[in-house]
Amino acid sequence: MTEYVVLSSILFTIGAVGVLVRRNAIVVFMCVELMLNASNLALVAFAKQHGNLEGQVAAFFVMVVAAAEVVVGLAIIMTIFRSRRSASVDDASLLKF
Amino acid sequence: MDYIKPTLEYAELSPLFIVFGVAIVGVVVEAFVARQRRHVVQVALASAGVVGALVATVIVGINLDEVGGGAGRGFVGAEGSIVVDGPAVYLWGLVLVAALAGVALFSERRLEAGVPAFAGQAAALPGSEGEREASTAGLAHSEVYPLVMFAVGGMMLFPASGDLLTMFVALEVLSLPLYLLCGLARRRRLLSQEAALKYFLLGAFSSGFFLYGVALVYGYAGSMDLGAIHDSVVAGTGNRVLLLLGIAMLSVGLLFKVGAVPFQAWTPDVYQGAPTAVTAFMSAATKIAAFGALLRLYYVAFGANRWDWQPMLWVVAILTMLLGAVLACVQSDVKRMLAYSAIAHTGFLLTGVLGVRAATDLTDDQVTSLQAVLFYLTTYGIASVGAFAVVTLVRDTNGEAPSFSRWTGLGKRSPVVAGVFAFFLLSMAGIPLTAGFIGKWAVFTVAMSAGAWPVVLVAIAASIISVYFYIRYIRLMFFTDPAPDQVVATVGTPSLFTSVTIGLCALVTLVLGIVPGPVLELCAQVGDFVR
Amino acid sequence: MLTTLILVPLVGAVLIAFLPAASARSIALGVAAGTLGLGVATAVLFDVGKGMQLTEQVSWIESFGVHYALGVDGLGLLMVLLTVVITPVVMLAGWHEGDESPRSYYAWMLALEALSLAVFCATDVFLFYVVFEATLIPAYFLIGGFGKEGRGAAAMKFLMFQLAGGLVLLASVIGLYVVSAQQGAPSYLLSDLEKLDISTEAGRWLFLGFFIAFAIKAPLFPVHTWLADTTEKATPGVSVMLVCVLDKIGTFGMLRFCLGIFPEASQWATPVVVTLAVISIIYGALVAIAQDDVLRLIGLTSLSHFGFITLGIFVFSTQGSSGAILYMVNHGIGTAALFLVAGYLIRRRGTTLISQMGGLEKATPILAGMTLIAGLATLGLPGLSPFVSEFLVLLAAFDYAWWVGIAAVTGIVLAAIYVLWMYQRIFTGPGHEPVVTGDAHGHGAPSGAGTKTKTATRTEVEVEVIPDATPREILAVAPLLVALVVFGFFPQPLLDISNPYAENLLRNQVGVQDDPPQVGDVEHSYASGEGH
Amino acid sequence: MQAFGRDTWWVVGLKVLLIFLILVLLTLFNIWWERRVVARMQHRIGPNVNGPFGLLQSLADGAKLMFKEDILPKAADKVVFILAPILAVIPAFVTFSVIPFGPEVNFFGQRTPLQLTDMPMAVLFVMAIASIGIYGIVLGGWSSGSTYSLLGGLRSSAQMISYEVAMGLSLVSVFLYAGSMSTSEIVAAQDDLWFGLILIPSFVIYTISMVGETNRAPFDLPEAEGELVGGFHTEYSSIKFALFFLAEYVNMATVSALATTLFLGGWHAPFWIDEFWAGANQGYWPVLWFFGKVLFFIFGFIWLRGSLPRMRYDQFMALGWKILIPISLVWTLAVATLRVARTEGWLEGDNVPVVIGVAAVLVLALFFFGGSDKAAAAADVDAAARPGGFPTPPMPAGGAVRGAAAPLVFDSPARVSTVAGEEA
Amino acid sequence: MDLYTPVLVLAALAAIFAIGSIATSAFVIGPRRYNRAKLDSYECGIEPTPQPVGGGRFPVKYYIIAMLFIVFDIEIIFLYPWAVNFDAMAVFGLVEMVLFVATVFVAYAYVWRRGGLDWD
Repeated sequence: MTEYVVLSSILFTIGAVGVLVRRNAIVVFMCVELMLNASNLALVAFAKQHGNLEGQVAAFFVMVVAAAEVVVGLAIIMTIFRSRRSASVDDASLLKF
Repeated sequence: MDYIKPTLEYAELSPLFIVFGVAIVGVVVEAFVARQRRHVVQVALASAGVVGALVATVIVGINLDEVGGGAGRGFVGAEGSIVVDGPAVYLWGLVLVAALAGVALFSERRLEAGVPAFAGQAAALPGSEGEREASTAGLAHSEVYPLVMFAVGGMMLFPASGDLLTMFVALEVLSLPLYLLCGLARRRRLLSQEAALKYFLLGAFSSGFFLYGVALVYGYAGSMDLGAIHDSVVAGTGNRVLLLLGIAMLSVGLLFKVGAVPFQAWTPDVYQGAPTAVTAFMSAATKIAAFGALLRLYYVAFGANRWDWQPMLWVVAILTMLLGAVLACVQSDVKRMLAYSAIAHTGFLLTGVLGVRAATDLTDDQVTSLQAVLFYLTTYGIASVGAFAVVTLVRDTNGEAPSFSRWTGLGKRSPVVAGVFAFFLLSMAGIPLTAGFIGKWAVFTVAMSAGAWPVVLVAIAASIISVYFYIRYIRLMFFTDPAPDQVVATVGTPSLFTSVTIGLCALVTLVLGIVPGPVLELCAQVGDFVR
Repeated sequence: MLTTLILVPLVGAVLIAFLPAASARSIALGVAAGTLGLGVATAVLFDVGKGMQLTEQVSWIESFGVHYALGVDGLGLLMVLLTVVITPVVMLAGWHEGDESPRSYYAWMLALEALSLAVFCATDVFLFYVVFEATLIPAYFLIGGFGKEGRGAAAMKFLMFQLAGGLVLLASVIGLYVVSAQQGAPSYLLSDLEKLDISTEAGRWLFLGFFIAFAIKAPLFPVHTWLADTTEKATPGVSVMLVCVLDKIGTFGMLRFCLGIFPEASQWATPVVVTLAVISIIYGALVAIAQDDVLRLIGLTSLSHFGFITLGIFVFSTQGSSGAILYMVNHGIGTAALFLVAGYLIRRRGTTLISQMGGLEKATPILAGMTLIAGLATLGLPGLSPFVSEFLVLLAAFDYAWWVGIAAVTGIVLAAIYVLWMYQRIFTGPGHEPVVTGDAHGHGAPSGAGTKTKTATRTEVEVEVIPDATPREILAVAPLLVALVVFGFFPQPLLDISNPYAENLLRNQVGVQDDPPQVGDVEHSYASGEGH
Repeated sequence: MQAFGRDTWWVVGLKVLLIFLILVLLTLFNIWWERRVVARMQHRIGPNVNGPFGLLQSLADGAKLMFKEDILPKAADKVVFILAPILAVIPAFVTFSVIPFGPEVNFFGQRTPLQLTDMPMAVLFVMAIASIGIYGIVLGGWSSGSTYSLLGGLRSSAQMISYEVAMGLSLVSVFLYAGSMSTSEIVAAQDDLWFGLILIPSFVIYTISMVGETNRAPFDLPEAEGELVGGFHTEYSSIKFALFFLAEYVNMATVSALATTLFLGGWHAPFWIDEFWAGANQGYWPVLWFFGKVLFFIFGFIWLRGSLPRMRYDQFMALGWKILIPISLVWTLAVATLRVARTEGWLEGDNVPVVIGVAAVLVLALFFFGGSDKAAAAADVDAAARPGGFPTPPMPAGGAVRGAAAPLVFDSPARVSTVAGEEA
Repeated sequence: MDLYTPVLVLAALAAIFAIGSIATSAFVIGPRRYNRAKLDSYECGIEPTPQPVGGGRFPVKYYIIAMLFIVFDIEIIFLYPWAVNFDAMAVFGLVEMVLFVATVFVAYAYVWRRGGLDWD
């Protein structure tokens, strides 16, 4: 079991780091999805470990949520992209302190 | 396979059903009603739905029966995934009130000369031909009403969720529509889109953390049910590392939603970029919902190992208050200022959350932390809705004029609006005879009773600082005369809904400041969370 | 009774806010007069020598154990009387102060009066705190809305100081809640809190909170800096309300709460407090001497006076306390008179700078006379009421420690200097042209103008130009002056009101046993010409 | 189910090998058969040189392709370009691992089902793997670095996912009846009545969407020579091209086998033969029935190709999204309702009229729903909310019949008017 | 033996076949006579239009189709277990699924009306 958890944590870390270091909104977004899927892996692994289905059901719902997030996220990023001709989060800098 | 038929308490969950139902009907309306009539239909539908849900909530709240020897009222429904208890119902009421105000503000069409404050066609490029056509045709996205209803549904589900999965789903259901709403401003579209992007990316990021926290806690407890988690925490079985990491990650998700340091970065940008009506709605409603969930999570699931997370909250609360207050002093944009003050208020609320104590070392007629936080949420929510609503009125040639200099001498030009705004600011500053004062009083009291006096002292320091930037605006509006060549904003004439909203907010703030007794009693009556 | 007393001006304020501006002043005067009447009635209903009276008590917020509880004792009554007297006088005297926007001016004035009355009547700490903070709002708008250039900043400074104090107080009040909650049902009633037994540790912390707040309110040495600026920028009338009514809340609070609830802690803190008091006395006086702005000067004199009052309070003798209470009244009357008269002069000269005035004696004998009386009162000339209180405080001070007494006396000497010198600079000596034939107060007085006209030789004509006090002005200030003289010779009635309170306070709370001061002591001092 | 996962290693190895061989041979045979049948339909003869009846023709073609030059266009993304055909082939084969060829038989002394393996969600597994195959096509099209390939790949992926939805929805009612998603159990559930007979709509929808899923005529838009040359494999040559070809035909076989399994009773003997000959469903006979049914479907494919013109892309998408999906959704719910009605006994006696009434109302409502849709869709052409779209002339009243087809019917005034309307 | 091992074996066989055949034809038996024209991408003989890096951008239309596909695929994902378990849930299951499908249908109708399904 632990291997899966470790793997999921690694994936999660990759995703988190990716969000922090990558600049392209789409890539950042994909990293977020990676985090979600890492969580899914952990959920399923724990479900197996505890021998109940909650984790797997959760994974289902997470997929749904992830899908919804994809839709919304792509929509937003596309709009920005079309109005900026660039998907870099660095260019999104009108709002500053 | 042995299979138990699940059951749903349709009657008790009716508020949720009404809200979601109205949202879906709203989508149908979008699909099949002619464009000219959509706006009216949607407004009517949404407000009717909210009011209906409010009525249902009240009925449900009245009929809640006591459990655990009067410790709490309510029950765990929907196969354990939704908890309908006192606090939940109270928060439903709050969210719905905020939603009502939100719908009222959304429906504003008079300030923009007949069109709402939402983009004519979000997909058209800013400054492009398509956009011009859309705005000349008087188009507007009336989808905002279904969206806001979905968000409201999520916000009601969030604090009422009985297991982590429901909580996560609710979190997303409330977030996603907000992301979109933020991007729909008619004016300053690039700002608005950018706000949406930032909100979305950071929000998704934090929800990823939340989810992983869910996974870890599930790994620790072997169940997502908050009650079960509490039991296994008490039992102390399982791998504590998982538990602690899980708590930390869940906290990341929730603290992001409430906009606490160090996850506050999105707040000012989003508050500034989003259409002000949306800002008004979400500044109040999101905080209410998120704090409801925060309280449930910490009190119900992790109440037993308070000592693990309380130190963390101490630090977070202190940082939040100080940073919010200090940065608010240097803002030159009223929406940003309000955003940072919102951060500071988050800190104060967290101070109240810190005040949680075991029921044993609590004499019965004492203020409980839950009560204090609920009351504070009430007062802050109303004041903030009102304040942002006023911001929508102050305009110059190109739409709203949130920049500091524009507000110079507003008190001379339109004393009433300026006075109301000043009143809201005073309430946020916690000056006596306003609701904000009682709220501050309550949270400070519980925190100090719980022995968190250092936090309270910092909180008081923060309030002194925050008084400064609130008063700064009052002084600007009343005692400063604009330079002869200076461009200043004027107050547009709002529609009836908007003005009524503002008026009611002001009235409630005043009344709660003078006779807070009843509401405080209500907050006490709702009792504790039900496991 | 007390509720009506508070409500009348409050309702008046609301009315004015909504009625046409033209009628504002008259309504305000009427309301203020009515309040005065009610105040007198209160005094009549009050029977001397009994404790808290005319009490009202309604439960307000159960969950905090907060009540809406009112009541007056000797101290409270005197303060109430002071307030109800001063307010109409100020309105009468500062006739044109609110001309810019009469409605807000008079509305805020009445609101201020109402809230101050509430403060003096409150017998529930929470209620006290609420109104205590609430007074700041009208005060802020009065300072920031009227007066001369830079008032905005001054108002800001004032508010920040006060709120800082207020929030520190908040901490202590919450602390009180915690303590009382630990000992059963939480309650904020003064009567309950006095019975509370607070651990030394906690007591001292809470006391600190209260004391700092009150020290800021009644400016005491380190935290007085807002005072001078405020009084300088604000109109004389507003300054009167601030210094003579609002600031009394500080000393009032020290008596009622610091001594009342934390006697042990108060005694523990005495040395420091007394030192601060002494410093304020001397420092205030010295700085006052150096001032050229008359309003600023008067403001700083009050710093010195508040030093006296605090001193009287914290030497823990009935003499001292009673003297201090008396002092609060007298200082109220005297300083008010001084401010208002100064206001008249400023309106005439169009400047607040002493160096711009001078030689007014011949032109305005009546004004000169009034100034003289008020000034002499301020420096505590025997035969004027402040002397009595000052003297009592001095006696108490000498009993406490000789060096304190000496310091206090020095303060009086300095007082003599600044009063007389001011009088001399304003009324005697060469005069100057009127810089502005003043209409609206304040906004004139370009500071450069003074230096420009300094060398101008005085001519009869110009001095003739300056009119003497109008009947209205005389009518306004007269009562104060009369009171100064009357109470100077017959202080007994005041003492009768203040003594029982002081005795009771010291005996029951602090546990000091001594006999209250009688007029006898003072007579004796007249005979032996002791003092000055 | 418990029969599976207990084979010894050599049995598994043998089964794997057999499936592989069967698929390859089946492909070769199908190609030959298709060419023959189409030729016959077009009054030609078709391949008849190599081997008896030209049976070895496709083998020869394969061999020829092996010896052709293997070109890597320089615009191509090398790695992906090579990876794509592999990615297309593997899933095609793998999907067959859960197809039941027959019952438990004596397999060289071992009792084992004629099926490589099975799992509780076998059908889901099939669809999952099949959709991996789509990657092969998309990546192939994208990596070629040619506009034709790109568009072809996009098109094929778009149409595959569009029809995968319809396909998936049509399967729901099958699971509803079978109460399981394991292929063997579904087959077992059909031994008295084939789902193809009781769930005709599902069957029809599945058959349509399986044609779309495999990019076969009349839905072979990805390789519409007229517009896209070779579609996604324009740039592919030699064996890579052959692999794509192989994958396509294997997919054909797969979807046919799945159709057989889900709707035509799998390996059960057709026409109730087993009623009078019990042996028909034992031993290796079922394999015969199974392949008979599969080949029937394959023939269907060929027949369609031989007889139907290619659809226009928008019609094709409209068919998928606006007709198949709603119908299958409604049908699914209807099936569920009926099933509940039977178990709950709503259909007894006096309830029947009520039920019929409700059904009628529902149908009518649905009718109006759809009607309002079309009317509005026509009215909504101004469509403010149509991002990125560019204006297109409205469809002529004659629907698909336009342009060159119209003059054929000038005797009918109505048509003439529509034509005029079109030119206007 | 696990249920999935045979699948892997089959996959491995297929992979070996595919890779092997590619390798043989490319490096062993296939001729290699390159020239520039051969390596150009085929555009009916005209000079190939230069490709933007990464294959350029896809029309928005495809994104919409992809999103719709996601939505409906998710729906299917929920329909399958429901169908398998249907008999156990009976009426409750039916009601819930009707609600669910109706919800999805609303979104579907919205997309339809907004031209999301028209391929222009």
